[in-house]
Amino acid sequence: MSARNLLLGLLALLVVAPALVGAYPLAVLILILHYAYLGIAWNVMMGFAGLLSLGHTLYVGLGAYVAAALYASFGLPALLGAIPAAIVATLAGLGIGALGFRFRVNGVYFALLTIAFAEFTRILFDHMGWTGGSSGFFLPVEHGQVSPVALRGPPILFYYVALAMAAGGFMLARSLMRTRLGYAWLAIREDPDSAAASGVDVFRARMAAVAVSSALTSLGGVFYAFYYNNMYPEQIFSMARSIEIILAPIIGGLGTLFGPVLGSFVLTLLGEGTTGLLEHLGLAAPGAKQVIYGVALLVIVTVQPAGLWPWLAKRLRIGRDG
Amino acid sequence: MAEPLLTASGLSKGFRGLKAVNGVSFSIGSGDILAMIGPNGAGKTTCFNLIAGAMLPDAGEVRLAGQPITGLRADQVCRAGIGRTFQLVKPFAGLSVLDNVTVGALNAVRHVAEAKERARAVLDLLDLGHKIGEPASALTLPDRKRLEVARALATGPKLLLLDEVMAGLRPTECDRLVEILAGLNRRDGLTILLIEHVMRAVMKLAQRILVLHHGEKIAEGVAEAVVRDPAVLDSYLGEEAP
Amino acid sequence: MSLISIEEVSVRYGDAQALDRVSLAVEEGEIAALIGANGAGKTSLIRAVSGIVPLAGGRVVFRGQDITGWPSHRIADLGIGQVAEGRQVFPTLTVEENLRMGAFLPRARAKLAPTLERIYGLFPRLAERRRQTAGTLSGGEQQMLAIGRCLMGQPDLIMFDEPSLGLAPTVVQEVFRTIRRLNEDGMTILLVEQNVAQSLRLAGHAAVLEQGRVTLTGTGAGLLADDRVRQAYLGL
Amino acid sequence: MTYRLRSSRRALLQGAASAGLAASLPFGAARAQGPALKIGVILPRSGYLAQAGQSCQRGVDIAPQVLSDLGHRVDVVSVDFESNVDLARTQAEKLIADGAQAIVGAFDSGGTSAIAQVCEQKAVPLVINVAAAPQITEQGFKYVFRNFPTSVMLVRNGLSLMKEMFKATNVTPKSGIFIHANDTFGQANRGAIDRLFPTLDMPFRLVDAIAYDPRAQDLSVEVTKCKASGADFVIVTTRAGDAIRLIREMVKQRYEPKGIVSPGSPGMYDQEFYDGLGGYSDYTITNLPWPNFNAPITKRLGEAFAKRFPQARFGVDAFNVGFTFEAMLVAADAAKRAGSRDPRAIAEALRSTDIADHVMTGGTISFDAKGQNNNIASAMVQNLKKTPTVVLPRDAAQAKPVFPMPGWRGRQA
Amino acid sequence: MTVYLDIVASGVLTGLVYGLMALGLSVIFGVVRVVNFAHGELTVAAMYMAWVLAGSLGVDPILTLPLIAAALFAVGYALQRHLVEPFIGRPEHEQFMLLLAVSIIMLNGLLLAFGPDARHVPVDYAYDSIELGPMLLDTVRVYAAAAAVALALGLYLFFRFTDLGTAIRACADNLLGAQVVGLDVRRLYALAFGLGCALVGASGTLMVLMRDATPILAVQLTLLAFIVVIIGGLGSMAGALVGGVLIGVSEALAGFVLMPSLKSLFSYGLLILVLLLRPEGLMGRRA
Repeated sequence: MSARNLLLGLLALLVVAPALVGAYPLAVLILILHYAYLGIAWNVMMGFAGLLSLGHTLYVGLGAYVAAALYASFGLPALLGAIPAAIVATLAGLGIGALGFRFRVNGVYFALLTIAFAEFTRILFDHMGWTGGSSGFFLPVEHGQVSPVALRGPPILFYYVALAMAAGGFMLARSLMRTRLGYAWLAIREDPDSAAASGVDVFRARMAAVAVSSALTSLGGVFYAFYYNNMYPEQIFSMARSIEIILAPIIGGLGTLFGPVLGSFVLTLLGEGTTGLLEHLGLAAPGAKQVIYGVALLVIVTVQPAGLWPWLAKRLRIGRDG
Repeated sequence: MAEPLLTASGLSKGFRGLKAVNGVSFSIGSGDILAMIGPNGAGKTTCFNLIAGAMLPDAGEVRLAGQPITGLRADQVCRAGIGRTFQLVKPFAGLSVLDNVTVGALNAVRHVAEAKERARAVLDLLDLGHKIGEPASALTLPDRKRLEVARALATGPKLLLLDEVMAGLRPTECDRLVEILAGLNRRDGLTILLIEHVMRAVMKLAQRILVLHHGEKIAEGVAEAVVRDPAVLDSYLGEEAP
Repeated sequence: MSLISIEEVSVRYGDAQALDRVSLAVEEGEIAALIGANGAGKTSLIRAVSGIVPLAGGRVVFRGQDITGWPSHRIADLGIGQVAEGRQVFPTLTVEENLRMGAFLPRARAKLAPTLERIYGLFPRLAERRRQTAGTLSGGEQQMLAIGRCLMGQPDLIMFDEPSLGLAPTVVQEVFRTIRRLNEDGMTILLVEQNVAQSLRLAGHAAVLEQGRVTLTGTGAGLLADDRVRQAYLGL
Repeated sequence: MTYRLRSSRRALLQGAASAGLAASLPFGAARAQGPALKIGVILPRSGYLAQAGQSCQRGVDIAPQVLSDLGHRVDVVSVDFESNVDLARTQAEKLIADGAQAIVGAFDSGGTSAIAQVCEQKAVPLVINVAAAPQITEQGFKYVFRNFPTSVMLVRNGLSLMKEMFKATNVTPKSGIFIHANDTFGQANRGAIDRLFPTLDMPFRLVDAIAYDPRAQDLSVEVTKCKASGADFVIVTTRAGDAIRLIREMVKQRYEPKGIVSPGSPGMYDQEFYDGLGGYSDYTITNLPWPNFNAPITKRLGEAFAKRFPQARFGVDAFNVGFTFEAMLVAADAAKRAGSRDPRAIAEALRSTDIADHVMTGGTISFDAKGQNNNIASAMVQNLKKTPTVVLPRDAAQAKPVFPMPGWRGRQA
Repeated sequence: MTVYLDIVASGVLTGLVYGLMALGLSVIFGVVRVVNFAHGELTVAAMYMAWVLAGSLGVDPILTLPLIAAALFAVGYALQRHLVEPFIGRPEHEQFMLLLAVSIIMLNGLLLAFGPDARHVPVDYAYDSIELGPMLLDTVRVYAAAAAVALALGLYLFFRFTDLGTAIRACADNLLGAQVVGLDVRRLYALAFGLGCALVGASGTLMVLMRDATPILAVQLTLLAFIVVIIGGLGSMAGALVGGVLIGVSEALAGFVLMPSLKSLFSYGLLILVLLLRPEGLMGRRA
């Protein structure tokens, strides 16, 4: 099987899915696609350029708040609001990147820097009056309005938007991998010194990775804002959410294109499945699901640290393109 | 006489009090091959790092074709026309052999497709053409050494810095690499500066030899003369001075 | 019977072969030298013998006991000491703490105090600097410390890995004098060096290591006169 | 302590069992007529809101029996959203997909708002049990009904009850300080206080307002700040854990204001508060809607509660249990009047809700155009002998208000 | 003015307990070079142990401290030996994922076992204060801080004057050097991990006097420990205490002078500044 056929088959299946499944599975699918998209966006930084960010909710939150505020205040449709949202998030990312890279903050320290900025921003938003502070920001609900441009409408609309974002993100990541920049990223990930010796401007390539990743992530935030219609700093900027974003690509396979998608499917289905199973068994005690989640993660990290996709790809005989 | 391609003057670098390189000056004419020899810890690799922009010299200056390159970053030095290999090989382990060299080739050409073509050609030249699909991590040490040379070569350098690329190669492999490098030098006028312990390669390739000992230049000249220099023998073989 | 005999030892790092069926024996009381260029596999051999890197093949026998696959701390406790390449002192520990660590082994603990005095006698510079951290010592002093620390472990065999590396010529002379003195006091020594002439002059037996294989063996004096050695090192 | 651990776990198991029991009840066993209304209940039974969520769940567990006595047949499916808004949304989707005809929930404003989106899209009515953020009924939903005061209503009633108390006891503080958790509810209260305080002609000065991180485990600086302000009256908005820490710090720092009053926040009437503070919990005051214990329906609810949860105190859980029960009652009542199990029809019927006999004090339950019930009254509830006791208004009072409160000295934990 | 004295004193006392907790993280990182992301979960586990022991035996947590420290030592030793050891030398993100998995399992295991409610350990002196001149000091905090200082001092003496302590430092200093002299590095690593966890156990026991035990506290404590050790210097023992006091005092002052809810904004601000300007921390060594 080739990667292209697998991709087209999956895409076709997802396109017709709403006709086949009910409302609840559709909601789960939206969640899967949303996290797959965020995973793809995060993977650009970690998987491609080797930069571990544990504060990606910063960009989700900024994107969500900017687009939502512009819509609530000026009626700017989501599609247009996404542009300033991405700009703000990108600037934030570039700021953190510039500071981190110029001051040579590497590895775990860089990861902590990203957490620090995300937490810093969360507390700032908790105190920002015009976005509702910690009491949250709410979007008005219009009835009967169906507009893909304004991101208003029934779940099926959001489903296709999420699908388009995941597919678009996938294609973008795939084509970026085949550019000069993509090669520069991979080189830096593997060995920054060798990359520099081969003529790669490490600083600029890293900044480009942060820019692309933060811009893409912020669009996920825009989607979040309009899908849920409400956001709280505590929740949208939370550290737990950052962790949730990175689980799918790591479990699926860092630096691979399919990894985040596969990881998101596996994790979400595992999560929903165990919730259902435990409820069925009458064991739905708080925490039980997450313990299983943690054990799954532990098993994958110890047994298959490169992730599920490289393992699966080998079995399906799919080449590097995945 | 034409201006030398590379001029290093008064290069110095210390680490925590230890003078690794101390006032070293030399130059390489365009199209020349210069070998840098000396015992372990003599400061050869530090010299390379100073030239290639991996480290900043405490004092001294490096010029490439008359232009000062001191203080440039490693990638800027590479773009200025100096390709290098690392003594402890640093391939992009997770990438394929072809992709490793493509990264280097992208320094010379704009488009990825062209770069891949170029990388293939370079890999063929270094007898790695049959391994382009393998991940670099699966290569043997001699193959990794050649991969490093290929990657540096693919950047399209005017000057190639080779840091002990012959170590670990079998005599026949060593001769083959010498042949390839000599060919590049002859045909394309590639200038080469090499650090090397394998004397059979040094004597075949280098027109001139420069000897470092304790961070200082102790001899420089035509290969045959240098290896008979008593100071060199002393430093190198550890003979006591006569 | 040899004190230690290294039989057909191979070492691999991933796919790379660092040592290929190397055999070498050191007799009790002698200095054996192993010479070779950078990357020839000298350090790999020492680390393989001391259990720091695993063997891919072959075996190591010490005093008739097969110690292949033993963990490094048990091998050290058997009496195989080493002075590693680059000294490997503990930079934030004081000189005395460094020395005490050499005697952490069960075999050495009881004799800690007298040995410490003996080493301070051997290297008065260390006695002067016993409260100083090792990171502040000069290269030569660190080498003395490394040797002293090794002696604290009451070894029967000391493996020296490039003890002359990066040292000033006068210090190099001192190191070689120390090695000779230790040997004269009865210590068995395996010396791994690039400093060909000095090593061969000291050594009873010697071998040349090239690309992970032993290519020449003989007496020290024999090899010193051997044109092939000169060729390998100077292309003469 | 160990006992409480066991009891909460048992409550969970019983909750699960009761849901199953209700579902499997044979048709003829119920007194009510027609097919059962399928109500989906979403509560934060775990996570940081678990205390309150489990308290509400006790109301859910006894509701089917009590409603059945009233002639309503309901079939309850309960789910936990783990205090996680994302999960609230998917759980709502799941409940509706499984055939829930009305949704009840969700104690927390964030979760409630997320559920409201789903209900709106699916045209299934949501009856809110507890959630005060004003925005929820300002977003333009048509399927959302709130039988709970907004924070503005809570604070307005709370402040006027304070005035009433000053009058009744003839003691008026000179200056007050407001200290609140910086979360959704805390900020909503802050907004309401900022807006209402100047307009209500309060007899004391508000010298400062202090916000603290709701996750903060250490409130010593906060109390030092209160003490340093010189205020002799403290208004608080808390949750259970921080209320305990706040009082504990006041005792340690020997800060003794005339009164500690919450204008409608949880915390100071939770069982956890009494367990954690013992005697120090007494005399603190919460102004909030409270059950009318004289109403027959409240009595019946209390009996069912005592039977089902012999170890818990109805007097403590009454607020959460009362509002949760009422939300289910409102849904069942609408379904009965609609004569249909169609969610749209139920929503239509909800708009004309008019229930006079209910649990909480205040007028009849009815909803305005935005789906808000504006007829909910507040009572002043003071902790006396570790029991929440209504002290105002006078007609509902079980005891007289104690103000100023006695000092800390001589009390026991 | 006395109010500032009170604030600073309270900050110092709290900071010392923070410091002790962070010390555990620092010891593990300093020796094993693994960042223990399950730090907060271990601390909370210790808090629950103290709560259970106090409830069943009715003993003051300070008295059960050695028991809990020993239990966590065993946990840490086993954790290093069986889970972490194979990950030494693997990429940072893999180590991170491993410990993240451990933390998820532990956090939710605690939730399963103890439920989400906050558990308080009642002690006789819970409501007492000590008058010291014009200052009013919280008795609980004074005891906890004193215990923290005593433990830190004990740790210092252990590392400075015992051969085992020196050997652990030697491993941290130069791993190859340690192997060369024949130290049993794997055992020493496990000892160091166990020791770090024992400190976590001790600090958790003291923490339960000041904080109620609840699973969600874990994430906060992990982040807090990170802030403290990064500011003080990851791997530096004095740095952990200094960082703890610094954070304790600056949070108290920021809370008093500005707004309590902004407290952690200052901690994170401080963290960012230190990461940028002195990434090795105030007391750390330059790499």
